[in-house]
Amino acid sequence: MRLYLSFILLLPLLGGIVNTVAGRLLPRRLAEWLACTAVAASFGFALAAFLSYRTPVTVELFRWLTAFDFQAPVALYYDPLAAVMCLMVTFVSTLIHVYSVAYMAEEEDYARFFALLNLFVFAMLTLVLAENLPLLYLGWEGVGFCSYALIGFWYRDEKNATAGRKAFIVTRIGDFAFGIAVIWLFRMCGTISITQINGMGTAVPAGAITLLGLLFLVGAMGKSAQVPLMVWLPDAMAGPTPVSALIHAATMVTAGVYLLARMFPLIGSSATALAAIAVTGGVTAFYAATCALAQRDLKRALAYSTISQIGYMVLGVGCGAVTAATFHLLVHAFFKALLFLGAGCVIAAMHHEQDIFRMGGLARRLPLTFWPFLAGSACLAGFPFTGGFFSKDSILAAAWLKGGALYGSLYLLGMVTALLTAIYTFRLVYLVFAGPPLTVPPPLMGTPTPTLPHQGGGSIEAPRLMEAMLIPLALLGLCGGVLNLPAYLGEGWLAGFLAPVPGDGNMEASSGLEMVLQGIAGVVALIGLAIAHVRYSGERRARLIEAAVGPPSAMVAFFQNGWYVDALYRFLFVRPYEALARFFWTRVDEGVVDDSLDRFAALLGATGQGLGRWTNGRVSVYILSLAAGAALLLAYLAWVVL
Amino acid sequence: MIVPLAHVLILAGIIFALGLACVIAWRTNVIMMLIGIEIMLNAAMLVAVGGSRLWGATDGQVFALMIMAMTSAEVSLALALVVYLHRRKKTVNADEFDSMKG
Amino acid sequence: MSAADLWAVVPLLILSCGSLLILLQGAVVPGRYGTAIGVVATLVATLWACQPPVAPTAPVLGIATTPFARFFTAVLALTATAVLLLSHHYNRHREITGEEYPATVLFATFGMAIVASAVNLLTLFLGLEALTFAFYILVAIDRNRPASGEAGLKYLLLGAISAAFVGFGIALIYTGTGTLGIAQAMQGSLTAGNGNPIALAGWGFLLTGLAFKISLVPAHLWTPDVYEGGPAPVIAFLSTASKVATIALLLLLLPAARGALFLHLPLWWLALLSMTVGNLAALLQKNIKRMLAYSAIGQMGYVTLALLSGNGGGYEAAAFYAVAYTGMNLLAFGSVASLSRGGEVNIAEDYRGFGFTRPFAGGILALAMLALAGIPPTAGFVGKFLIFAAALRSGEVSLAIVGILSAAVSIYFYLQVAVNLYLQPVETPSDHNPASLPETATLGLAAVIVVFLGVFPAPFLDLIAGILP
Amino acid sequence: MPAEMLLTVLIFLPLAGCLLLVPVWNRPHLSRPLALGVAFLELALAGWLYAAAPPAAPGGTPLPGFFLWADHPWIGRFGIRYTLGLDGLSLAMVLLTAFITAVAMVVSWRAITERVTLHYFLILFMETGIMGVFLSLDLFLFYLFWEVMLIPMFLLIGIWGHGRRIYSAVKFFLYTLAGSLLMLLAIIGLYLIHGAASGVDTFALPALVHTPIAPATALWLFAAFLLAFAIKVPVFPLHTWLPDAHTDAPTAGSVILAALLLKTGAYGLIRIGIPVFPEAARTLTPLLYALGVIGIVYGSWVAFAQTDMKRLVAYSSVGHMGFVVLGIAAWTPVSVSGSVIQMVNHGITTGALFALVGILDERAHTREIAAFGGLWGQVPLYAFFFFLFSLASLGLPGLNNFVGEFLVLTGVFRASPTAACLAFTGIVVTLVYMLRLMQEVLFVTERSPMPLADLTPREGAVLAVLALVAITLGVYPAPLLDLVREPVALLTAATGGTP
Amino acid sequence: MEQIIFYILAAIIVIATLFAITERHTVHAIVYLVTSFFALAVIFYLLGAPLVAVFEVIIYAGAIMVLFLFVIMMLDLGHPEKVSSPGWRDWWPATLLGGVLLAATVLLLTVPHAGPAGGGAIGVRDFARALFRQYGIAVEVISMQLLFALVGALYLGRRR
Repeated sequence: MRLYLSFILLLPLLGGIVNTVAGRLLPRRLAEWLACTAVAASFGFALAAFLSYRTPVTVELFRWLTAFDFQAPVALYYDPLAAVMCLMVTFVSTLIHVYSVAYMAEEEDYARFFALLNLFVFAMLTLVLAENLPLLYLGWEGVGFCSYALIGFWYRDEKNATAGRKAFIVTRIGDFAFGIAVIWLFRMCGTISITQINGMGTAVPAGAITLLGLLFLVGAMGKSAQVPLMVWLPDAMAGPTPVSALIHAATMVTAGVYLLARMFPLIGSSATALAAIAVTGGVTAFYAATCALAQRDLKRALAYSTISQIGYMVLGVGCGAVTAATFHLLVHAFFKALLFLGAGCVIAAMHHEQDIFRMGGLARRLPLTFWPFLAGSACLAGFPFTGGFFSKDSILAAAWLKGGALYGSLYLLGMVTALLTAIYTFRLVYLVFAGPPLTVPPPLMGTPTPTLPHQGGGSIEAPRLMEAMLIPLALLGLCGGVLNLPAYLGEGWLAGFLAPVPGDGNMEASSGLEMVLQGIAGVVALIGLAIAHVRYSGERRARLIEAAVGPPSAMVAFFQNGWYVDALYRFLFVRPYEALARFFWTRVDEGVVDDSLDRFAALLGATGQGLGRWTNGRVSVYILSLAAGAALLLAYLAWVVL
Repeated sequence: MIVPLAHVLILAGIIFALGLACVIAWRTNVIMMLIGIEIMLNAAMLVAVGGSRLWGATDGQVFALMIMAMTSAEVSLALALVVYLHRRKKTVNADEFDSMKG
Repeated sequence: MSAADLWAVVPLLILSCGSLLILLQGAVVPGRYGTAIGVVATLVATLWACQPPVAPTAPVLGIATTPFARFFTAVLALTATAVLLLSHHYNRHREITGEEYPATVLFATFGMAIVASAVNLLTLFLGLEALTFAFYILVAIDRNRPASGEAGLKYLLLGAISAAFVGFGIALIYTGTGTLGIAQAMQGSLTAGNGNPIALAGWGFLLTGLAFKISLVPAHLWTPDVYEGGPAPVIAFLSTASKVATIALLLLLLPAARGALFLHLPLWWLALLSMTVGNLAALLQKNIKRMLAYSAIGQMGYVTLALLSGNGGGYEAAAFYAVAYTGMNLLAFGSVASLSRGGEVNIAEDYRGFGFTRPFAGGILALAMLALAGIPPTAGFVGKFLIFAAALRSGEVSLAIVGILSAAVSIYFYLQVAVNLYLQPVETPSDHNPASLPETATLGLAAVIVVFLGVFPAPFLDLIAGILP
Repeated sequence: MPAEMLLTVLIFLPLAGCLLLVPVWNRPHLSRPLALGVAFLELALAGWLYAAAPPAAPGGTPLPGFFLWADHPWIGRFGIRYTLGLDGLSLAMVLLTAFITAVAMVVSWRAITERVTLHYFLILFMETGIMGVFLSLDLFLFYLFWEVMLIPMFLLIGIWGHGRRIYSAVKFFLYTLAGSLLMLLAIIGLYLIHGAASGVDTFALPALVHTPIAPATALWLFAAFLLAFAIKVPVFPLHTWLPDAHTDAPTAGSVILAALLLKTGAYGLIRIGIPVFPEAARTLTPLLYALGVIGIVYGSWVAFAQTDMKRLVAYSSVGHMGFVVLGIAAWTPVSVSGSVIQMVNHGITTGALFALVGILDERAHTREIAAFGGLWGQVPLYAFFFFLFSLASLGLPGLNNFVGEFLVLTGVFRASPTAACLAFTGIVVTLVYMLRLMQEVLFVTERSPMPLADLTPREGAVLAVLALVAITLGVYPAPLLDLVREPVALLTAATGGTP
Repeated sequence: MEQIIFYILAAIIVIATLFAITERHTVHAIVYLVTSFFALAVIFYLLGAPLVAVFEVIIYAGAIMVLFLFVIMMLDLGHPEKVSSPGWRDWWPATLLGGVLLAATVLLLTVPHAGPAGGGAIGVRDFARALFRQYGIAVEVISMQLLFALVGALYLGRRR
């Protein structure tokens, strides 16, 4: 097991290092091959580890941070949660690596891309496998860094670099809370080993648990783009599409959920913390769904959808349904990766056009992309018997089961969101794939785009290699439900496998209730499809596209801009920060601190010159001064004696 | 003692103060300043002699004599310097020698 | 007067006879061997003073060859040697020929040696006046620069007034105590209960006069003018030896009056004012000699602080500092003399790039500045350390703090010289007329001493502890 | 050679190297390699000492925790001794010093064209001073070295600096010296108090540690020590000499200043300040916390507004050293270990960043951030290293700075959660300005008007070594942590620090 | 009798000195001063120091004052209108400082304290013995100083 785990981590790391150091010097094929092989082999080892898994193991590789009682070795912990995450991460990564070979075929800086991608996989796996919180933090920050570097991969465009920067900063605000939680735990528990901490849940005071839960939640907010720290994810779409698929859909963004699931045995005992988590998840799910409704950019729409779906997962954790959340995490990883990769195919085929209002009729021209995309959409929308259906439903069921006004309203919110999800998903499908191919390009608002690449006989096709990668994902997404079938359909494998995770909510709904709930969910999804069909098919679609030329209505603009949260933050935080930085520098640092010194020095100098003027060259003054001194001295002596 | 020592000393103090006042006031004339210094030194001599008388010891008188000798040396050099400078600047005003200051 | 007595006064005889010899040979072969004779005489006097006396000494004719006296005689005579060596080339360039110069230097040294050896106030007074008198001549000796004469006049006028003060003071002390013997007079004047008011008044006058000699505020005003006007080697002598002699004088007087409370406050104020005024006024000085003058005022403030803290080892500190200060100021004015051989170079800007074009003299000047600023490993640092240690030991905390702060301020102007030497663009072309051999040797030796005292002060400190009364 | 001679050799080898330079004063092609050779020799000696250091100091020695020491009388009348000692803490600093000095020499290999020998002379001279500070156990000796190291730095900034170099050099010198002069008074005061209490006049640190001092007096003395050390560190609001000095110093000067001189302040606080005055330190701990936090947040915040790269890195130093101060203030074993690690790491990272900025300045003759852009495409190798060290600077786990910062925060949290939480914001504000720097310099479009050459093999090699060290310390800091473990344990235990 | 003479002489000294220092004409001032010195010499005599009294007359009133006169004549300073004399602005600080100094001194000097009642007069023999036995070096110093006064004056007086 030690060997497996080491290699799972080591291979992507090695791949990353080799590509970093020597990638430029290697032949292109070799570099690509190296990156893909490293991840694929890592997947192989993950599989091997999974197959040979018997009981949770801890493997200590070497000492890392060791100072007195603070011991944070590089130690790995392999348990069911880690196992499924490992499998998912390595599997999706492998597919996306291969996909990237085709997608980045024209990119010259391939070495950097694959190095970062490999490093990302390494960091993600470290996060997943970490036995102690600092190591988890290492992976956590590592993925953040890779995300930053990959979002800004096309660094020449300022927009991309800024987006990367924003992502890094916003997620680090979450890390700030996470970090505090870590050191606080060390203070209370005297250890930062996750297993040990989880084992001493009762020893920690309840108030502290609540606070810790909130801190972890804030950490998760940052990484998983939850309200209010969600602003970075839509912008992160500036990165290459495989990056969006891997990092910003399948793996990294779910790290927050993973963290909460990991620490659930500790924080699960605080109802307040759970409620906060649930509310965050529910609100985020709803918020992002509304935003997704209005997006014009294909990838941004998917990004909002990702935020929304992670909201579900967080809601799941908040409802105590860690298994359900994990389940949704896995399934979502598959179908969202699928959707992004499909979108990547579309974008590649459209020669980097991302505005859905300027697409159409691609179903016939890109059939190999269309069908997997449709499958992914079905999952996303929660069509009955797709993977997404089961996973999302188990979360909603958990919310329902939790009961009470809060969770009840969260259930309702989840349902509404599910409806919205179905609507925006099929809005995308209709706008992108249905209808006739656009002939007259409506000028995009404000931005002149003179020619459309896919006109004039431009080939519209995606590389086969890329499309090939969609199929396994589509299959997994559609059939993901079998991983954890509801009780009435058989034994839930995942629930059984994850059962050793302590503290999981073990509320078993009766089959009947569960069937009812799933029926409602299925109906809601179908209603959503119907609405989408009514709004976005045929004539209405064409009219909508025409209407999109003009400025959007206030409502649409509101949603399109993510409720203007970005603007709000810029006004509240960014601007004051920049202004204060200048203020501190010029007014405080140079103006007060430094200037007061200079002034003091000048004062001393002036005093000195004044004293120098005493020596005015006239002997009489000198004598006077001496005599005055003598007079004073004698007067003093006389005074003393008398 | 013919008079109380204090009276001798007060007389010396007055002479000294007059000498000092002379030095301070006569900044326009180096020669008068030197005269003031001579007056001050005379006061010192008076004290020494008075002390000598008080203690019945010779030291004070020797001291007075030495002051006198020293003064004569000093005065001769001082006057030489005055002459030397007068040759250059045509003045004995002490305050006019202020080319260096600050 | 026995042979042993004669033996003991030999250094004084050497100095006085050397001086006369110079005058005499000047009459025969003008301006040839003056410096040589002077150097030989001072060196021999130094060596003689260094060797222990053949017999236990009793006061002879008003002087005593105590270890204290021999130590200071050696230091002062050696300083005179250095000054003679330093001034040789300087004077030649200034047309200060003639035998007056070396003879007067020897005479001054003679006066200083008298001060250091004195056992009674009269000898002390005369020695002090003799050395001051010699400096009247020396300061005014450069007849090519009007400033020299003017400086001489200023020094003379104030010197004469201070002589009157000192004389009046000593006379009063004598009247109060009935003796001119230093030890008895001091005990009679200061330690006897509420003191002897007459002697106390005498101390008031005496202190005023001495404040002038070591340029303490408010009797300091002559210093910048005289330093600026006088020839650099003379000022090197004036700023070192005359101060050392005066400090030696105070070291003779004050320890004998241990526990004198009346002088505490006056000395306190003198120290305070000198440290602050001197260092502040030097801050923006453009003229390096004036700057050094103000710096000397500040430095003497430190010495006063040491004298004030006699109970805590301040006298040793003062003695050490006096010697260290001699070394440092010799370096400073010696290098100034060396650098301004071709004409007075006083303005700070004139020193630009000298660190590179005149590496030796420039380096020496920089070293002197560091030492004066009290930066280790130089004698200046050890000296300051001793002084502040003594001050704190005797409870002068506030004065020590003021002193250390003023020392911090003083670093600026010392540094300014280094800035001009090394950091400013080189404006003058490289000078292919390096320092002369005597200069090099003297400055080099002084530099070695200054650094050596900074690194291995222990033997020297032991020596000083042994000689103090 | 007796073992104790090793320490003396360690200190004075560079000085001997200075003397060796004199005969080849006007032949830079000889003096340069000669100086570098001496630096390497010193590095080898330090490395050998590390290799030869026993895992635990021998017990039952007069100086617990020290594996090497030398002790000779020096100025007997005042009980001043020439006492040197090497423990893990010193060794860590000695290694850093030897390493960074060599790096500084290589980095400025071609940058200095005038008065080359003097430049190397001064660097070696300074090395002696810094080594002395890290090895002295006699406060008098410590002070001596403390001041000796100022002069060469003053000249380095003043002679080869840029911009307002004279102003900066003078400011640096005055500022640091003014602080240390008060420390001199405090040293003397401590010596006198100890002498009065025990009857033994000594400046020996191990003896002075146990001096009983009246609380009020201790507070004043500690304040004086603190002032000197805080100026050197530097701690807000005593930091303003630093941006000027760093910005105007030549590359080697900036590297040494940031990597070594700042460390002496923190080292003094760890070695002297707090052990000697534990009570006073405890009284002032809230102040130290506040200043540490302000240093972190404020320094980073101001760094964000900078337009000059060197200035930005200089302000980043203020931020990073804030962590060191914080760790020392908390005085828990973990936090102090963290501070020491952070000192080393800051030395490596900021040293490298200054070297990088210096290399850029050498080519483009400007350090304005606005003058550059898109260096990633232009000079990939350079950009890579810049990127790497920026990441290290912003505290990316897996790189060196993270280790120290995290340990500091962990340790501080035990003593003061509030301070730790406030300091944790530092990781965000640090990120903000570093990302800005990286983005504006490395990314976006190419703005620099002139073609820039990528790193030469020499520069590449030295940066690669630095990078290797940075990564090694980030991934496997255990040897370093082990090295400082025992001294930190002894120091904190002696003053009753909370475990 | 001696007492009365003393006070009379004291009055003469003070008045003469006062005239001397306030006299605009330098030559007149010298004359006043000589008067004062003569009176002082008598006081010296009264105080049992005949030798000092004699020297006071010979050296001070004689040689030194004549030297002054000589220089005044040489520099042609005998015209008060040529040299500005101190005005009120010069006198008040002088008076003030002199007054304070005097007041303080007098206060100190008149504090009663234990001291000898007064010794007898000193003979010339005693004087000479003390001079050459106890203060032999002092004589040497003074002689050297006088020599250098000569040297200095010659040096400064030498025309180039």
